[in-house]
Amino acid sequence: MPVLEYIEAIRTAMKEEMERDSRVFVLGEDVGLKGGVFGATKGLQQQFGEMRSLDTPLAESAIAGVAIGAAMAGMRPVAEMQYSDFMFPATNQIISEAAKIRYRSNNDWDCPIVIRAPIGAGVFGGLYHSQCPESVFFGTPGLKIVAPATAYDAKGLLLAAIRDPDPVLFFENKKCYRLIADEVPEGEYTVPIGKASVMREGSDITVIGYSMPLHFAMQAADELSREEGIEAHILDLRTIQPLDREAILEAAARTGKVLIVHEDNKTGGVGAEVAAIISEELLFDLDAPIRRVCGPDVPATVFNPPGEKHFMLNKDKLKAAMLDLARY
Amino acid sequence: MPVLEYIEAIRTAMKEEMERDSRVFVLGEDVGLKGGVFGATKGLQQQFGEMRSLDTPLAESAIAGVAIGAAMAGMRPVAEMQYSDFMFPATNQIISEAAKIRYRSNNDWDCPIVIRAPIGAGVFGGLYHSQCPESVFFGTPGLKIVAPATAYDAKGLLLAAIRDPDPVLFFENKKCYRLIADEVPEGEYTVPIGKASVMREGSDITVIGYSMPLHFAMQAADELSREEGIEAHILDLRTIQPLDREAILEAAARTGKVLIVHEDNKTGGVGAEVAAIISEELLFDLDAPIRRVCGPDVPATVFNPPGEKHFMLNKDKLKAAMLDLARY
Amino acid sequence: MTQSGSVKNHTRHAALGLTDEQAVRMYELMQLARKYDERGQLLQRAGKVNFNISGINQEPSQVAMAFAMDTERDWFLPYYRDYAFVLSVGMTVKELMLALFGKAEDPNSAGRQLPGHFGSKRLRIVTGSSPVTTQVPHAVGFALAAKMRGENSVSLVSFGEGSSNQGDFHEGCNFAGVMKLPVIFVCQNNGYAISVPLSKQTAGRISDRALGYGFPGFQVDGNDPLEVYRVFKEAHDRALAGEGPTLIEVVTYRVTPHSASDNDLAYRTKEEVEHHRAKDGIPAYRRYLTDIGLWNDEKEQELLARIRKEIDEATEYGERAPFQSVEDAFRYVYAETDEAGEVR
Amino acid sequence: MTQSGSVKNHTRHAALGLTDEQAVRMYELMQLARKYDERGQLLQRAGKVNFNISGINQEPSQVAMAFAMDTERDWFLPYYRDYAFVLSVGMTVKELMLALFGKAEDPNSAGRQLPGHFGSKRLRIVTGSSPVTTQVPHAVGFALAAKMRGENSVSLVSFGEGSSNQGDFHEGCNFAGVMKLPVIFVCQNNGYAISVPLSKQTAGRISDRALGYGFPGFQVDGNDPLEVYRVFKEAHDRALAGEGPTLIEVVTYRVTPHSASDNDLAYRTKEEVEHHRAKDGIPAYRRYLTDIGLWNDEKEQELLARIRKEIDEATEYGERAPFQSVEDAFRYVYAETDEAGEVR
Ligand SMILES: Cc1ncc(C[n+]2csc(CCOP(=O)(O)OP(=O)(O)O)c2C)c(N)n1
Ligand SMILES: Cc1ncc(C[n+]2csc(CCOP(=O)(O)OP(=O)(O)O)c2C)c(N)n1
Ligand SMILES: [Mg+2]
Ligand SMILES: [Mg+2]
Repeated sequence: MPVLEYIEAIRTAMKEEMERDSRVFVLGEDVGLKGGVFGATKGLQQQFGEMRSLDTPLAESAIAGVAIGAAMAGMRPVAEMQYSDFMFPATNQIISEAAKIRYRSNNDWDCPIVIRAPIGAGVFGGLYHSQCPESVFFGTPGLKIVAPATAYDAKGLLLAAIRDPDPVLFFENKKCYRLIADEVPEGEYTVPIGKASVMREGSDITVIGYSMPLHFAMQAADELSREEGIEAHILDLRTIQPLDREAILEAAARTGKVLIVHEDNKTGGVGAEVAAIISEELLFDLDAPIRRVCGPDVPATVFNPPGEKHFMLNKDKLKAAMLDLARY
Repeated sequence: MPVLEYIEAIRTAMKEEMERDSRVFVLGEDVGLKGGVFGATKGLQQQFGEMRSLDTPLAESAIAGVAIGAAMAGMRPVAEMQYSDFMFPATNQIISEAAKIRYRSNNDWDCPIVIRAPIGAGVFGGLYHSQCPESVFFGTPGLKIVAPATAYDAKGLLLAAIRDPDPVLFFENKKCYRLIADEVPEGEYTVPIGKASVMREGSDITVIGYSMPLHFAMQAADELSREEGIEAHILDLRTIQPLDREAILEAAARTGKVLIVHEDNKTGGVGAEVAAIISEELLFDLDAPIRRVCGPDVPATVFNPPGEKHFMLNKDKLKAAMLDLARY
Repeated sequence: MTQSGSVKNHTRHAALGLTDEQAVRMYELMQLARKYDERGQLLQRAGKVNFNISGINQEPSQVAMAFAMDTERDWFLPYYRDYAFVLSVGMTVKELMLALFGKAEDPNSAGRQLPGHFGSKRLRIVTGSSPVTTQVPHAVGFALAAKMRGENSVSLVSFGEGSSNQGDFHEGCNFAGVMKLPVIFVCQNNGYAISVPLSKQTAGRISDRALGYGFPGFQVDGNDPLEVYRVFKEAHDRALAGEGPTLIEVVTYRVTPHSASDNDLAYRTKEEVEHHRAKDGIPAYRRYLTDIGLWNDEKEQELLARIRKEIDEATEYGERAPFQSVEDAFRYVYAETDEAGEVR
Repeated sequence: MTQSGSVKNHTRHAALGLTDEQAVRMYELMQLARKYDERGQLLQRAGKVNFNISGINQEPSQVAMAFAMDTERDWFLPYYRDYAFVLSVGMTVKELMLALFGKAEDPNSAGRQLPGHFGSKRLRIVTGSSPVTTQVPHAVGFALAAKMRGENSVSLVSFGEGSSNQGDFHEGCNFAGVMKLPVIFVCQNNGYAISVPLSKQTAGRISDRALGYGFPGFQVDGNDPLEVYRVFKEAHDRALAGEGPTLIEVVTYRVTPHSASDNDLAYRTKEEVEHHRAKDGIPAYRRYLTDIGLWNDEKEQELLARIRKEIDEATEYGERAPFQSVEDAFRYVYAETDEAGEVR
């Protein structure tokens, strides 16, 4: 199987789906000739023309709103938000409209859009090119939210998202774009929305998370296995709404010691819900308090390199937390 | 002490603070002659003139954005969002701007605004006059968020919010407006932001929540005390950001059995964070799983009366959950 | 339809290409909407329904704009006062009553949304919400889809003058302008946004905004349905000819309070309201039809009786119809799929 | 300042009320900004700094607009290409370098924000962010505060032509129009928003949008600083006279790639860029000053040497300065208060 970069997997998914289904088109700022500021849509305009790889005016509420209209009209728009930090002008269209169209019309109308947006820090982007906006949208009934950590999942989840009958927010991690590469099948396959996946089996501690930080957890787990004989069980949520409750409970029960990781600020993040689910369902199976290692509760994040590094998660931070939990 | 309705307490706070401090003004849709659609600003234009009780164009992003500018210029704006459902167009101004102005300028600039918005269902308002938007803003560093349940707290917290040097979202419950009335001192007093308060002492179960549902919990607690001898300890968070961790842990430790209540949808709500905090800090002091009784994970809520009633919390639902927990 | 009558082409409506039947039907729809709306107010005041919002005085223009549209191909994104418009594109009084009573059979939302929140795929009426102006970019999306698929379809979106000050108005208009999309943007300027008069909403003229987006904007008197028809017909022709969007500001006046709970005399005078009520477009249009021999008192009586019957029956039906079950009220947050994963 | 020189009132700048010293100072600032900016690009290419965004070619108009403002009373809300503007209202090259290197001493943000994200209460420059156009309503808020307090203060806000398509542009302009607030809205139309050319951003003319808000809009050639000064001065006078806002579209061109990471030849030709580079306003303005005897080669050499020294020193200082400590980087999410609860 060919090894693809995470961003290439995303690009491939759009390209293949646009070839397969003429209703699919991408729209956003600079997605055309430039191919997006990260290159995710590179080549699409050349292959599919200006209308199907559509450079929009600089207006996120319109990008979302026009995509919503086109989706209701039967198209399958994939809207790109240049950075997830810049999707907030579209909040009203996402929360008040996309999320509620099926519900409010009693299933008469639907809104099958995908909104792609890069999340996360690590590119010297300062306070507005580094955020994780998951918690803003998490908990809004009617939205699905995915956040792949691997190239395989990125392609499979994006295909699933485009084919999904409901609005899907697709949060891609900009640090993963070129750092993460793994085996990606050619041609179509989907990764089901709503299903977590076990990245690593282990019996000592359970790590639950999504997106980039899981790679740090995997590295830390390898080292802990080698150095300390500690075996971590690692669950990649992949979909953060709806959460895969069964998989969460199973992973937590497996070791009785749970560490939740994400880069989004700790307070009010997805991890709080994961912790709440476990403490609601599985309290007496736990052998240690549920811990969270997340982005600190400050705006993500400063431009200067030491500050950015200090904010972000990394292998060492996770390793320390995992070791600590294992020894609890 | 005079007994005031919750909405009157809010109105009084604005009026008194506008008398005291010429920098304070209110702005929003219909806040002028009409005095707001609920009447919260009634009389202010008559007393303070058109500029200090300012009818704005119908544009929430501008209401927030202009208020932010005025706040940076040294004023103390109190912006009214007609319904919290209609504050989503202002999300970008709130999350990207208000919340980050102090941080991004390294304390050179500040943004002392208050944004008032009515939350909650129960007025036959359908899907867009019934929502609780707390979870959208909760977790955004730089914002403070309060949600009073009593008239006393409403006045005291609003005065504290106006005087606070940072942006405060003030979520008032529209069902409380005229249903809730309690003793409110004349003249100035503040309720500190960030401090929860014990509404009822008890030793059997702990209920933690905020806003309207606490009144159902209080009613249920009275009945349970009378009928079953069960004594509930009830903690009103009052401020939902920053959460009063100490008070939460103390209240949880008090009984070892915790029920969290809010009307906002369960998933991703403030209650998840409360549960996560407890399960992170106090896991082994618990005698029962942490339960949450919240708005179901569907859009809040339908126009038709049986559907609305079915969605909402009430005394009976809470009583059943509290009894169940007590018997655990 | 063919034209009939001896006044052919000498009447204003014929000159615009409207048949006599159409001209009369327009009148009937105006009256139907007016009477439905008055009943809605009554029901609300009697405490039979929990919410009502009125479109009274805006019917002549709403009917006229509907008549300029193609109900087989176009897409409609009305706003909450557009009763006369939705009646004109095929919604029935019975359906409106079901919505007013919030009943399960309401095709708009099964009683989930407030009355006045229209939506019916069958009638090409796109589901709308309460936050104002969000529908503007949606209309642009429908027009974009039409252009992508090479369909001869126009989208019409309407909103109030207050709502035209939301960012989504600007972003939607500009997007449509850049791509020369077949959209008609309709601002029903009725002078107030709840309590806030036009002078506090904008210092400009709303129709002038089109210039900044590179397409034409017109102001038209909402009390003159034939003039409204003309302006919309031209906009529709331009849209179909690939010449892009048009902004039309319909000048009207809200004679009722904003909604049932509004006391409008807190912010305007009775005299002002009466002044505008006297300019009601419905009697004026009736005079027009009468003058050219298409209408008379007998027809009027017959029409009013027919309407009353229809509304009575609809009211009764709506009142008796069941609510959506509370279990069903939790459905359709997401698509329901069968075992094979297909959307049902 | 008093006017001097024999060409008094016969020169363009004197006719506009600018002294010779001011006219010369404007030139110096244009060059200072240009050279600073070129150094920024060099440092970025050399890998010494992690981000740079350029204002090259937009300096003449930025300096001119600053000269029309009152640095004691007005409020400034610039955007990320406004180096020449902020230098003209008092920021130093050293301060810009501290920001470029992201150092603790940077007065804009202590190295928290990207370079080009200006803010300094001392200089009345309001802290800005990356999401475009959010500053437009803020400027309106400053003007509102000024009006409420009876202060003779104008706020100036600038943004790109792409950014003028955000809802906040519309909402902010309309709000200011309704209340006749003293705001100058400046659209620096440089032809591109990253890769997207003007023709895909809007089909209208941006200056025409003012009409829809009830205030005047003007287009002005950004390469002609004296004409820019004239238009801004008039807008400033109008604002102070209580006549409300003005929208000014400065027509310019972005000769550099969008930012360091952008390959602009993917979407435009070298020829197009060269065509515009040839119209650079700085040499043209230098010729103007030379022709009227205010400038010569010797002064130019002396100026360039002075600027180089200033920039060299600033670079060195910026490079050596310490970063904010990681502990301090977590401060000021909220106000810090002392024991008595007073904000420190
Ligand atoms: C985003 C948003 N803000 C506020 C409201 C509350 N609201 C409902 S109707 C209305 C006034 C609308 O005025 P206008 O657009 O002129 O339409 P009209 O009702 O006059 O026909 C307001 C403020 C809303 N529905 N949506
Ligand atoms: C809300 C938002 N969306 C997207 C971006 C990413 N972005 C940064 S600059 C830019 C282009 C701005 O173009 P323009 O307004 O013309 O200004 P210019 O850079 O050309 O001076 C974009 C899309 C952003 N900063 N903010
Ligand atoms: Mg109106
Ligand atoms: Mg530009």
